[in-house]
Amino acid sequence: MKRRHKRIAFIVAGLTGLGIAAALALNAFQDNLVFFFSPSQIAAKQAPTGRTFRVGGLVQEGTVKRETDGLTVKFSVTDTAQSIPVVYKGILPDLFKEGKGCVAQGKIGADGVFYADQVLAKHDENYMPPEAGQAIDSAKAAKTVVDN
Amino acid sequence: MNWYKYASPTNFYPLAGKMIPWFAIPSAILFVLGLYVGFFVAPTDFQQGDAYRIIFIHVPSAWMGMFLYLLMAFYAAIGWAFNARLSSMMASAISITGAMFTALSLVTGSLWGKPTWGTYWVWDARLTSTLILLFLYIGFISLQASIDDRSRADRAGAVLAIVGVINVPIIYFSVQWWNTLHQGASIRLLGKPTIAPPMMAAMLIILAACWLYSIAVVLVRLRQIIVEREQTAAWAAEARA
Amino acid sequence: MFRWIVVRDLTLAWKSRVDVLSTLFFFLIVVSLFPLGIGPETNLLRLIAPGVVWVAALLASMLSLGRLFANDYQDGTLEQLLLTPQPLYLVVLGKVLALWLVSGVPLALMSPVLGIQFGLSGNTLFVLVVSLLLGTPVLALIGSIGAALTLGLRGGGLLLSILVLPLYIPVLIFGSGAVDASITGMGLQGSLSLLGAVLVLSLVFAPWATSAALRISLE
Amino acid sequence: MLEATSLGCVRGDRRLFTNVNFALGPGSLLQVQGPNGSGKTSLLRMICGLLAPAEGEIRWQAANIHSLGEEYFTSLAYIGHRNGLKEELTPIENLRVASGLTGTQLSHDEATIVLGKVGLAGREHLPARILSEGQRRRTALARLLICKAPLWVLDEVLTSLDSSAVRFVTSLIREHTNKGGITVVATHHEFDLPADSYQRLDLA
Repeated sequence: MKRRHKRIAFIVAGLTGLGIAAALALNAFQDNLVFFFSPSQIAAKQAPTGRTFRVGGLVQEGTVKRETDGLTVKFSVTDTAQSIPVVYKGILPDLFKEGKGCVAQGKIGADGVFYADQVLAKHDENYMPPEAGQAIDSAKAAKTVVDN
Repeated sequence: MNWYKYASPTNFYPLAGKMIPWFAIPSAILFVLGLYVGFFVAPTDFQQGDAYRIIFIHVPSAWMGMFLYLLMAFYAAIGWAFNARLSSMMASAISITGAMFTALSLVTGSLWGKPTWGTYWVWDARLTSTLILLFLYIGFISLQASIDDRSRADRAGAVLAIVGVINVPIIYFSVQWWNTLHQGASIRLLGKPTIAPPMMAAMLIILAACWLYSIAVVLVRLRQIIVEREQTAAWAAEARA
Repeated sequence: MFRWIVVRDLTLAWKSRVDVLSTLFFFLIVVSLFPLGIGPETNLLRLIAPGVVWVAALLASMLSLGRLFANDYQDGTLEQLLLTPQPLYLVVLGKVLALWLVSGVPLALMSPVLGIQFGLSGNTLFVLVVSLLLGTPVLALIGSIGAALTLGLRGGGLLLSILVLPLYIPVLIFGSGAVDASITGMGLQGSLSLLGAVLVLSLVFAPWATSAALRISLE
Repeated sequence: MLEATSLGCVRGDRRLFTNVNFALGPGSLLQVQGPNGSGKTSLLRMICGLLAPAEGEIRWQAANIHSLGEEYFTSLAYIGHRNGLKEELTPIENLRVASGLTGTQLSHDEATIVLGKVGLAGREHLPARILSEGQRRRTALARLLICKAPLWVLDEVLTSLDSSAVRFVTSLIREHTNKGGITVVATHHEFDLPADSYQRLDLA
């Protein structure tokens, strides 16, 4: 083979390799290589049972209840389609609020409740002054009312 | 004016010396201005209160960590392909500043993570890949340090730097490809930024300050490297004296 | 010609089989230390098994890299290999293939024995072997870049680990992720696909980078 | 035809030589001489393409050797300071591997015959590690007998050889030159060759 032909063969082989790699990677992204699972995935039994994993989603509005000991908190995590009840004993991060994102790490009990040993707040990439934030929140609330 | 003249380290040395104050002074001014805007003009955030203000250091330093890696790999590659010594020296000079910014972004990130997320560190894709970036910088620096022959050190560093470039897009897109604890980008190439204008202004001013600072520091380090490597040349001995 | 490189390196590995075996013993010992240190908590052992086996595989692969070019460099045969009338890419690929055959493959085949110590089930043992068979060639390929860059340097072994271990992290994540997914009965297709993608990518790029590094180190 | 124009060599901070020129037609020999550290080995490695020249270029059949890539290596046989033998392998195995790597098959019997010619009869089944330095050198030189490369680059090949082996190697080189081959050799040994095909290069 001439050197030029060899070089072309190498380039073709290289591009084929890149194509295969891209196809494999895309295939993988449809699968669950994730930092946390969504409540829908848990409902579909795609999350591991009997061991620690993370669940992520929004803290469902109106579900956060503190026990009388002042430490234990119960709330639900939702991805709007499904939700899962979570029990957590400990200090919550400041940004933990109803309607905001959170990631809880723990195990699912036999009763279907997620017993968390760590709760992290996941905030979004929106940064704005409080007035603007309130305006958007109230707009959302108004929209929810209208939708209902 | 013949620009090629300045591709030679000997000729670049005095030019670099003249350029340094032109970057260092504006950098200092912009830092002060940016921090003032960031801490006194920009409003508190509707969710995070004042804790978000670390963004003004965190985001520019994270960007610099990634940009400087690409820049370092670019200069190293040019130095290797065209046997341009000044370009290779530039790569070595950039590496330390890049490593510093990457470390700074990791530290400020974990200081930010504690009050907002509730933890200093998680092994999500963004954080892990940024840590790998720091390791790549350290690998580049230690590889160059342990090779005595300068020309081999330059080219070996170039190979390593080019191999590591694959990590930069992974860091950048990790928050889109995987669900991570880390939030997405607030300032995107396409689409509206999701950050209020005064906050963005402070961030961009500090980013500009970081760029100018990097240029100034890299030039200082470049001059040191030039003197070190051109030891045999008479002019370098004079410059040192 | 490609065949000759593989045959040559396999013959040499056979002649110095003590070196080859010591890497495998290293793997065996490191993995066996964990159940001894942690105690007979079966659930805990099963939990850490993927990580432990994979980290040990990473370290064993890294140790085996010393043999890849260093001996050839010292006796001058590496120069001769650089002067053979075929692309250096293929020379490197042949040497890496031979290294993988004597280090990665036996390591993968040995892993079920170790997995049993950690109480892994039959299906998971199979996934462990598959993930190691997909992952160890990547370790050899990426490692060859580091081995070529640090050729003949003082403190080369330590430097090699600084250069190579960070680049091994994706393989560790996807490899142990696949085994982990199998233990918890989850889809392991994602991890294995990504491992495959990394393998193909490193097959394309690593020998090229290693060739460049060899030319630089031998100049 | 091997040509070099205004070659320069820099190693580390030191400039070893500048402006080295030569042109070697078929059937000629270039003897490179000079004190230790004058760049003899560097020049030979440049001719092999192992070392990129700091200045100037080397052309083989009018093409820059860098652009020829691995095709150039079909025309080249190099024996360096180090013998390029695997200590663990026997001379026969070493020779067969070396020829396999250049793309030619060498049978066990052919290898035995070649090793007999360089004076290793009876030793061809011992591992190279237990051979004497001279015998290892002879094994390395046996490579020249099995390759068809027109260009030989030999670095200090005559060291640690006894007088009969030196005679053998010099006759080998003369034969190669007579057949139209080109030889570049770094040595202080004088060769008995006609003046028109014998060039000397002194790297002072």
